[in-house]
Amino acid sequence: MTQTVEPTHRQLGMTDSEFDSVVRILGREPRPAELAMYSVMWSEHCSYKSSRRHLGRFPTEAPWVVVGPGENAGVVDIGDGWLAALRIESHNHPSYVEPHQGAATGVGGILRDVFTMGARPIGLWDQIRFGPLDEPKNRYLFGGVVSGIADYGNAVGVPTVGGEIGFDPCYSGNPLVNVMCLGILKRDQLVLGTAGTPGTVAVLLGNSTGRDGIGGASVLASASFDNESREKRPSVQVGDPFEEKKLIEACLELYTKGLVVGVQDLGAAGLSCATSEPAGRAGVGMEVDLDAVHVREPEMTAPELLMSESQERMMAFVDAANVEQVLEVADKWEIDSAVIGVVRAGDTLTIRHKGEVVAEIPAASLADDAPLYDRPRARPSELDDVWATEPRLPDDLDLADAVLRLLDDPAIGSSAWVHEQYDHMLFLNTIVGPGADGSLLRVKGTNKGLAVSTDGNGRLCQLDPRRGGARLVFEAALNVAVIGAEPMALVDNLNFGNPEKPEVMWQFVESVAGISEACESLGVPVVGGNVSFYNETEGVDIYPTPVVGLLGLADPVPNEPPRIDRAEEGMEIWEIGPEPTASLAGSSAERIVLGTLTGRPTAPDPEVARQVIGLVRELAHTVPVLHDVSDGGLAVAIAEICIASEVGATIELGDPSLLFSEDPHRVVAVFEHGAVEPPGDIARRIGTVGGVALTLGDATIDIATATDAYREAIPRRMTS
Amino acid sequence: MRTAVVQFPGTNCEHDVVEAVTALGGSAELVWHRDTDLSDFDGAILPGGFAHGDYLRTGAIARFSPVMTEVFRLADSGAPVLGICNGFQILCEAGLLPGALIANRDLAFICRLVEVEVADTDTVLTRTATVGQRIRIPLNSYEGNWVDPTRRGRVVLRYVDDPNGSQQQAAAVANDRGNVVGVMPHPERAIHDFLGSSDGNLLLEGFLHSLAPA
Amino acid sequence: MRVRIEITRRPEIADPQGTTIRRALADLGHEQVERVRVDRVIHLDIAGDDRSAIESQANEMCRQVLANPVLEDFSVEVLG
Amino acid sequence: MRVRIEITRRPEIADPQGTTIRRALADLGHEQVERVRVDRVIHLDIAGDDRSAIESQANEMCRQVLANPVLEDFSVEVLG
Ligand SMILES: Nc1ncnc2c1ncn2[C@@H]1O[C@H](COP(=O)(O)OP(=O)(O)O)[C@@H](O)[C@H]1O
Ligand SMILES: [Mg+2]
Repeated sequence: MTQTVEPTHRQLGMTDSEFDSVVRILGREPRPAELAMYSVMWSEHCSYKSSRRHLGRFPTEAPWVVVGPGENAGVVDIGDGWLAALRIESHNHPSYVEPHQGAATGVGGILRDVFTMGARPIGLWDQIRFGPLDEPKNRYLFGGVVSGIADYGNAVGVPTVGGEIGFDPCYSGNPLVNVMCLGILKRDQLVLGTAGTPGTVAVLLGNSTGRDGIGGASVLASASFDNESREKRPSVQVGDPFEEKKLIEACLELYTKGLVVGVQDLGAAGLSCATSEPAGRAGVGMEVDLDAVHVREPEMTAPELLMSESQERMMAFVDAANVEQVLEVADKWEIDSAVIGVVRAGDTLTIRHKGEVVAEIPAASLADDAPLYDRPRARPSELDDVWATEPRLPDDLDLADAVLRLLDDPAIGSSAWVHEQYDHMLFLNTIVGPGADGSLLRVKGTNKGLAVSTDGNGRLCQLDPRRGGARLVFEAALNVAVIGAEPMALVDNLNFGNPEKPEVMWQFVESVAGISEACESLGVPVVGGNVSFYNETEGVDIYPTPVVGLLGLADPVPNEPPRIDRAEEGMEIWEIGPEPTASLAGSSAERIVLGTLTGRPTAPDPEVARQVIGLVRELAHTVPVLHDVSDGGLAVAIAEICIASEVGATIELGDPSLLFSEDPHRVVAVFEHGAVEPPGDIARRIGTVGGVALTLGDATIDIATATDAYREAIPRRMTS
Repeated sequence: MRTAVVQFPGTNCEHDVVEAVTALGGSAELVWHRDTDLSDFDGAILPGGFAHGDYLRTGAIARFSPVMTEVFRLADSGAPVLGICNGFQILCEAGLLPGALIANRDLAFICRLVEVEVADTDTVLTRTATVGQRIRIPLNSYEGNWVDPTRRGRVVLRYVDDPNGSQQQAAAVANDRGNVVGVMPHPERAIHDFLGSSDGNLLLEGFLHSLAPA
Repeated sequence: MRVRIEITRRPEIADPQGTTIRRALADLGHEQVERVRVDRVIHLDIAGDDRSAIESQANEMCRQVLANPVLEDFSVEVLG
Repeated sequence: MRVRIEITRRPEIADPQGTTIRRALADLGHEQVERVRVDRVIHLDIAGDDRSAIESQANEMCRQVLANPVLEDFSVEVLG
C-alpha cells in the first residue's frame, strides 16, 4: 500500500494554483516560514479572496468620513473635535468549537481593531444566533457564548450596550457570533496601521506568543465545518481580558503622549499580518527578529511564531528616539514589551530566526497579491415557486393565543436574561441601553449622543437577499431615528454559507447590492465590515445573514428620549409610516404560527423611508413613546409598550395579517391628545392606552399574562 | 478635602467615581496602586472593576498592592474609606471589613438597577440618609454574595428583593467604627436622572460630608 | 459513595490566571515559584454501592457537564 | 519541586457552584448525586531542593494569599 502525503501547501489550505503564484512572486520555492505566511494571509478570512471584488459596490464616501474601509476600523467626524471609530467582526466558527472562549476572544479582537485607531472603546454590541433552545446542545452554545461575552466585556471594562438574539434551525450546527465596537477619540489622536518611514522601530506589546490558536481564525473560518473540526480543537484560544485592559490603557497613554507613528493589532494571521500589512501600507520594507519575541512556550518554530494567533498583542511603530519612553509606559501598565524589528527602505520583509533568514519576501505581496476569485453565481431555481406561495394565516386563528406565542418566543421575548449579564452602564454614558430599539450613548462635554442599532434577518434574506439586505439598513435607520439620531455611517458583517456554491455567491452579491442601494438612498457610507463564509454544516448552508451596525448622531440629545415604558392611561396610539400590506413573507408570525418560509418580502421604498425617518427624528424630541414595528409586527410592538408601561391598550384593528405584518418603515407613537399633529398622509391614529388588557379587535390579552410570557421566554427555556 | 480614588490594574470604574464626586463639588484624584503616599488625602475610594483580572479570588491580589499600606493607615485614623463593588471585595480580603464575597446564588453576573433600604445611618456612607429610606442604584457583579461566618458585620444597606443570596440581604457593610464601608451596588452610576436614577448622590454626599473633621 | 474528580486544564491551552498569580507571588517575594496552575476538584456524594457503576457514571458526568472537553482533561477516583 | 495545594471551602460556607451543579446533574438524570462540592487545586513549581523549606514556604503562601481564611482551609503536599 502506498501512502500519499499531501504537499505542505495543501495541508495549510492552499490550492495548487495559489502555491504557483507564490513561486511566481518569489521566483523560487518558498521556505517553510514563507509558505506559512502566505497560507494564513491568503486564507479566505484574511484575504477576502471570494468577496473582495464585490465589496467595491458599497458606497464609502461622505464628507464626514475620515477613514473608510481598509484600515482596522472606520472613522467618522462627529464634530466638536471628536471622531468615532467603529467596526464589526464575527467569531462564528471558534464559538462553535468552544462557545465561551470563542465569544470572549471575539470581543477581545473587535476591541483591538478599535483602539488600534487611537480610540477609547465605549460600547459593544453583540449579534448572536443559535439553533432552537429545545435542544440541549443549543442551550449550551447560547449560555456559553453569553457568559463568554459577559466575562470578557465586563472584565475588560467596556460596556455591552445592545445587540441582537436570533434562533433558527439553520444555525444549529453553525451559530453566529458577531460583535461590534464603537470608540471615540479626539481628532489629533487618530493613529493608522502604518509602519512609518525607514528607521522606525517595531515594538511588540502585550501577551507572550504561544502555540495556542495557530492558524485558528484563518483556518477555522476559511473552511467548511464537519466532524473533523474536533481535530482542530488545539487551535482554541483563551482570552485574557485583564491583559487586554492593561493593553488598552497602555496604548491610550502612548497615543496621548504622541509616542507612536502607527499601530497594528495582532488578530488573525498574527505576526505575519502585523508586519506585512503596516509595511505594505507604508510602502516600506522591514527587518524582524523572531528571537526577540517574548514567548510562552519554548522551542517554537518560525512558522509557528508567524502564524500564532495568541490574543492580546499589539504592534507599535515608534520613532527610534521614543523607544525608551514606550517601554516605560508598557512597564507602568505591567505589560510585556519587546523590540522586534526595524523599518527599512525598499519593499522587502526580512525575517530572521536563530540567526538565519527564514523569510525574505515583498511585504506588500502578502496583502496585495492575494488571489482574487470571481466565483460563479446562480439564482436558486426554486425561488420563483417560493415567491409564488404567499403564507396565509388560518381563518380560525386564535389571535390572542397567537400574540402570546409570539411574546413567548425567545427571539421576541425580553432579552434581560442576556443583557443583565453584561455591564451596560460603565462610563455613565448609557442614556438608552439594551432592550430598546437602538442604544444611545452621550458624548461627555457635548450635547451630542451616538446612537447605534444592529440588525440582521436571515429569513428575509433567504427569501430575497436584495430586499432583505436593504430592509436591514432601513430598519437600523429607523431604530436610531426613534431616539433622535440621524444615520451617519454603517458597518456590515456578511455571514454566508459556502462561497464555492453558486447560489451562495448569488445571495452574497444580491445582499451587497441591497445594502448598497439602501445606504445610497440615505446618504450613509459603509466604513468597514467583515465577511464570514463557509457557515455550513454537513453541506447545509445557513440562511444568508448579513448583519448591519448603523451609527447615528443625535445632535442635540433629546431631553427625554422616547422610551417604551412611558405610555400612560388615556394617551393616543398612532401608527406612522405607510399602511401595511397583509404580507407575512419571512415574518415572525409566519415562523411561529405557520412554521413556513415562503412568499416575497415587501419591497422597501427609499422615498417613504426618508420621509418617515425625518419625521420620527423630530418627534423624538417631544413624544414620550416611539417604537419601531419589526419582529411580530404592530401586535408585538404595542404589546411591548403595554408590558413595559404596565398598562393596557385598545386597538380597533382586528385583522391578524395586518397586525402581524412586518412591512417596513413603520413606527408606533404614543402621546397625549393634541400634543403633536403628525401629518395625515403618513400617520393615523389606531388606538388608545388604558385598562389592564390589550384589546385587538375582538381579542383580549391580559397584560399580566403577556408580561409573564414575555419575561420568561428565555429564562424558562434556559433553566428547564 | 481631597479623596484618593485608587486605581489597580484592571480597575474600571475609577473615572466614573471621579466624575460623580466632582459633580457633587468634591475633589477626587486618581492614585496608582503602586503609590505609597496618600498623606495629602482625607479619604479614599476603592472603585469597581476587576483588579488583577479577579484571578485567584476577587481582591486577593490587590490587597497586597503598595498603596494598601496607606489605605490601612487612613482607615485606622478614622478617615472615610469606601469600597465599591470590587473595592468592597478588596476591603474584605484586606480584613478591613468582615466576611467575604462569593459567587452570586444563581452563578450569573447581574447588571441592573436594584432597590436597597438604609439599615444603619451611623456610617460615612449613610450619614445623610434616614433609616428605612429606599433608594435605587445599579448592581453590577458576579461575586456580590456576602457571607460572614462570624456574624459580626454591620449591615448598612439591605436589598429589598434579594438578588444574589447575600447574608441578611446585605448590599453594604461597615466596620465597627463606621468609617470603612463596602457597598456592592454602584452609587456613582446613579447620579443623573438620565442614567435611570440619581439616588446614588445621597450616598456620595454622605461620604463627602464625612471628609470634613467632625 | 464519595467520588473525587480532578479537572485539569490541558497543557497546550493558555492559562492567564496561572500567569497572573505567578507574577503576584513574585511581587510578594516568592520569586522561586516558576509556574502556577489552578485546577478544580469536584467531590460528589453518590447514592449506591456498585463501585464500577458509580465510576462509569462519574465519567459520564464529566464528559457531559463537569469538564469542558475542549480545554480540560479529567480523572475520576472512587474513594468509597 | 512540584507542590500541590488543595483549597477547600469550609462546610459552613454556602457553595452556590456546588448547588448549581447538583441541580444540573439531577436535570440530566443523575438524581443519585446527593452532594457536590467544588474545590481548587493549585500546582506550584518551586525552584530549590530543600523539601521542608519548600513546604513551609508553600504554607506561608497559603496563609498569605492563596487561601482566604474566612472561607477556606488548605492542605499542602510536596510531590517532589
Ligand atoms: N463586508 C465588508 N464591508 C465593508 N468593508 C469590509 C467588509 N469586509 C471587510 N471589509 C474591510 O476590509 C478591510 C480588511 O479587513 P482585515 O484587515 O482583513 O480584517 P481583520 O482586521 O479582521 O483581519 C477592513 O478594513 C474592513 O473594514
Ligand atoms: Mg484588524
